[in-house]
Amino acid sequence: MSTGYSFRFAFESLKKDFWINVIAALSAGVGLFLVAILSITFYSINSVTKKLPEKFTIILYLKDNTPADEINKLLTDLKNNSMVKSARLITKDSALNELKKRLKDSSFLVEGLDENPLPDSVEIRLSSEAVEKALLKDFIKELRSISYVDDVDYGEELMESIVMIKKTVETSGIAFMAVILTGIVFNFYTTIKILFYRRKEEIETFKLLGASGGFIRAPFLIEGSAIGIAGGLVASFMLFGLTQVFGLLSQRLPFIASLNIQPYMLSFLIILPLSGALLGVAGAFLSIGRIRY
Amino acid sequence: MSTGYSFRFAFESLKKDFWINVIAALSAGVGLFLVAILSITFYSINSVTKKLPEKFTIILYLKDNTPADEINKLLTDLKNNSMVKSARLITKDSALNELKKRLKDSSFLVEGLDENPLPDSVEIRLSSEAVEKALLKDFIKELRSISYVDDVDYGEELMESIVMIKKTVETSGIAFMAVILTGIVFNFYTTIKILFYRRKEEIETFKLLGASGGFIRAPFLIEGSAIGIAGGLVASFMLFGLTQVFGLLSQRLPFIASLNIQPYMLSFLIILPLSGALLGVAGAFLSIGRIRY
Amino acid sequence: MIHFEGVSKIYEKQLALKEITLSIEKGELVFVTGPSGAGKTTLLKLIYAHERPDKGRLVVGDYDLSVITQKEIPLLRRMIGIVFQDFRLIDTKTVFENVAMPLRIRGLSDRDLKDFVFDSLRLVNLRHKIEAYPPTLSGGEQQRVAIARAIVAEPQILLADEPTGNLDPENTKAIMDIFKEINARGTTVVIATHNPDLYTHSGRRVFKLQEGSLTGVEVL
Amino acid sequence: MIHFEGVSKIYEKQLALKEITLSIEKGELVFVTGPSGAGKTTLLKLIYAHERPDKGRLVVGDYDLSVITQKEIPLLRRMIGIVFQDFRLIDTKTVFENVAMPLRIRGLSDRDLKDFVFDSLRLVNLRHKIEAYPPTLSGGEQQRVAIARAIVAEPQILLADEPTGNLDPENTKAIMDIFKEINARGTTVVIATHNPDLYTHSGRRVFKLQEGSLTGVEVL
Ligand SMILES: Nc1ncnc2c1ncn2[C@@H]1O[C@H](COP(=O)(O)OP(=O)(O)OP(=O)(O)O)[C@@H](O)[C@H]1O
Ligand SMILES: Nc1ncnc2c1ncn2[C@@H]1O[C@H](COP(=O)(O)OP(=O)(O)OP(=O)(O)O)[C@@H](O)[C@H]1O
Ligand SMILES: [Mg+2]
Ligand SMILES: [Mg+2]
Repeated sequence: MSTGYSFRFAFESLKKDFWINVIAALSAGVGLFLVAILSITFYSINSVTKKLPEKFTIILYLKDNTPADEINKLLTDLKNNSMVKSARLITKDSALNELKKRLKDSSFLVEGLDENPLPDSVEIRLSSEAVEKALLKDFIKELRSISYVDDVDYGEELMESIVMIKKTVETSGIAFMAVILTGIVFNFYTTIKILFYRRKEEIETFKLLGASGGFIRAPFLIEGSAIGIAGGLVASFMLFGLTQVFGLLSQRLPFIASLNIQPYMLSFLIILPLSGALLGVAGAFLSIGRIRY
Repeated sequence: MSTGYSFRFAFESLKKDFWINVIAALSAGVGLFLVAILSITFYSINSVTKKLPEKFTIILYLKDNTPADEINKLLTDLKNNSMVKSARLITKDSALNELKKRLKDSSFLVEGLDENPLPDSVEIRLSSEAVEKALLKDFIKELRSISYVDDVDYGEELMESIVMIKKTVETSGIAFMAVILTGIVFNFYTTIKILFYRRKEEIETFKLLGASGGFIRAPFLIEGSAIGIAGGLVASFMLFGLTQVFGLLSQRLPFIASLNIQPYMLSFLIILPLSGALLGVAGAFLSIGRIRY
Repeated sequence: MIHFEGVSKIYEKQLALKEITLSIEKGELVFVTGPSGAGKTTLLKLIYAHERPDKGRLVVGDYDLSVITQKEIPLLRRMIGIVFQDFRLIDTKTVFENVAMPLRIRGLSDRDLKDFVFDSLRLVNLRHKIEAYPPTLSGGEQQRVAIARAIVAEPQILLADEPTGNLDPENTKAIMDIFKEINARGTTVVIATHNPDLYTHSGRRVFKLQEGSLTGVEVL
Repeated sequence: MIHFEGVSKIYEKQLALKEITLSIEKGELVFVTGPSGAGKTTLLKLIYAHERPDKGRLVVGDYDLSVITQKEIPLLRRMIGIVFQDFRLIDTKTVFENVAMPLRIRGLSDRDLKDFVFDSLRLVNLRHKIEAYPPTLSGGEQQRVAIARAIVAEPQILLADEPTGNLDPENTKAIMDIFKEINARGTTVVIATHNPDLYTHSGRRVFKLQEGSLTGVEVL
């Protein structure tokens, strides 16, 4: 079987029905583009929520007159704990300074105090893995049981909402992706099915002339992959357009800078046409089905 | 032309290629479903952000010893301003009480004060229409120019982010909708194009036998609308499934209750099959094209 | 009924008909003959407005085909029954539905068209294949379905393009008898063929084509 | 070369061939005849494994068609050239490409197949239509392309189903001469037809079918 001929055959037939193929490629392109921006969105949201727990802080209020070496031991223990990202001692003096700063114009309120009424405290930042609610509860219980810890402040509400956001993003993100992907697969299937319907008669004739399965399939697979690659390029192009739009927008709206695609652009320029080609070949293969003589 | 025959013709041909039609309907269904959840999401986000400005507050700090009737006049003026939703006087006494509450355990700090150091203030809540940034700036300038107003505190940052969120949601929402809709139109087009390719020969023969355009088109339009209606029902079904999932989730995650679809379900059950039918008829019409003898 | 006046037809570079002038009267039965590629099918295609003349004037019934509008073409075609050389049956419809199609196009209801369809299929000896689909028919059977469809609506003009190419001598004779009877009832019949058995000793006019030119008209 | 032993073929309820027993030797040229619907095409379809026998044993060359595997069918078909009753040309390919197809399937390159294609088209008098697409050809021209395609690969067996149904007497004679010459070079030729002109005075064996039964074998 001459491969050169298969290619020529495929490209002739691509040319013959040029517009239907353009539509097929555009359709595939839109699909791939959707998958791309969805995965980018999903990825960014995920990496944003991943960082949230780091911002989640537990404050240990220590009892007055806790010995310095006990405090040091506590800090080392905490730093060795895998859940903890950082632990920092805030002395009563720096706490007072902070309060003064926070009161701003009203700082005269505390100006006149003789003695610092605030306790020493330890600020603990959690690492991103520590989101598991049950684990966290245990950890806090443990902290509370330390004899010289007076009180633990850990923003229960904030933690709950973080857990919720993560779960919501994950669940609905996966559901959404699944729906869109289903749509794209259907779309590819129907698109390639057109190629098939257009050539049903021809395939039948090829079989009667003694053509092997490979001879019959080859031009279809080439055609499918060409459409897929074109679709991938369309998607890349749309993505590039989107980055430009985002670039313009983000100057006026620094808010959306988090959805920056530019750094991934090159990989998408490779990945999109490649997965387009794969989808195209798979779709062509499926739509031809088994060749029975 | 006998309409009964057109219907019979359409349904025979739907039956003849049952699976390709099922796929077409599913494909259309996924598309319509996506549009549906997108518009719901868009709508909910929009209605959430619409309410945001109400929560945006301007505080006017009044100079000491402002006469009571001046204050009253200011309040009436403000209440008559269309941008203002409510204006409330906070006397220096209630301000102090609030501060005490806010300091909680540290309230002893202000306990010992002889004289209340805080000024009277007016809390202004803006109505939702007042988001226009330039207008707001003017408004604040105006407030500042009042002689007995000491200072204006209006959370510039908060306002900026509200404006940004709104713009981002609007821009990216519309862009996303446009992309998805394009995809759906392409999908419908390719789907119906299959019907067309399958029957190209038949149509040619009908023309040669003297059939009018209407006679040729009718079964196609019926077939297209049947597929569209089926797709709409599929979409409704998926949407219903989604509400069930949300119902289950929202028990554990009160967070997502804002995306509640249940109340709109009935209208979707009518709108989706209807727009499916319209899309189907339009797609069929487009894919047949002009009938030239 | 059918008047060609200096009609030429050129496909891209291929000259298919050259300055054809001929008249076929209402109620006539005529033959068009000539070797493969002479232009027989093209001549018929011009009559039912599948192709438009590039030169000359062509009148069919009340229609001048050089100036016919899109709206008139279906009306013209409804007065013509056609046996296509390649049959053009609808593969996805039964034999009954194929033959019923011209009547449906004319707006007849199921009840009204039934008897016409049965009669027509009985004439071509295929009453028993009523439920079959065209791809399951033999070549000659398909040709006979095409003939049944062409005559079912009792057209004013019958055009038959090589209508017996796939038929054995016996069936050929039967079909020719049908054409003669339809003609006797007033239908103008034009048969394109290269089977001399059909027209020799027929006593009808035979138009001879050769490479697109009309080379002679004889009564054989 | 081709051996039928009590072969029957039933399509759903239609009995198409009934207990056919016949042998065609290597290098023979034979005719199959019978009225429309007698089973001629079915008999040929069995030979190239388009249909499988429901009963009996059928051997073509080295292949026993009752037990032939999916992998062997393309190989069987590559030893057979077929003129289909409905031509089965590929509308989207030029005449050249249509005729070249059997050679491409056998793996020949552009350079190698060119001369074969030209020769074959010259034989059927269509060298000038090399760039045309089948839908722009006349019925007889299409049939001749189908014949050119069937003979281009010099098959061991040539099956021709009503190969002259759309041809005028002159072209018919030319085609029959080609078949005879190919046969003289060693190809086994089976021609299904209901045109008695082809087989009378041919001096070849004629198998007569009637409603699926073999009613006689004569040398005419
Ligand atoms: N796929 C099929 N399904 C059902 N019946 C069929 C099928 N193919 C052929 N037949 C029937 O089998 C019988 C024999 O058909 P076949 O095509 O072999 O006839 P034939 O001798 O070639 O006739 P013709 O000269 O008209 O071409 C016919 O009655 C036909 O209707
Ligand atoms: N659509 C077309 N485009 C280009 N050339 C065409 C077209 N249709 C027919 N021809 C050419 O015009 C010539 C006349 O064709 P036509 O079909 O009228 O011949 P015919 O007399 O019917 O032949 P046959 O007996 O073989 O059917 C042929 O050479 C054919 O190739
Ligand atoms: Mg012709
Ligand atoms: Mg046959």
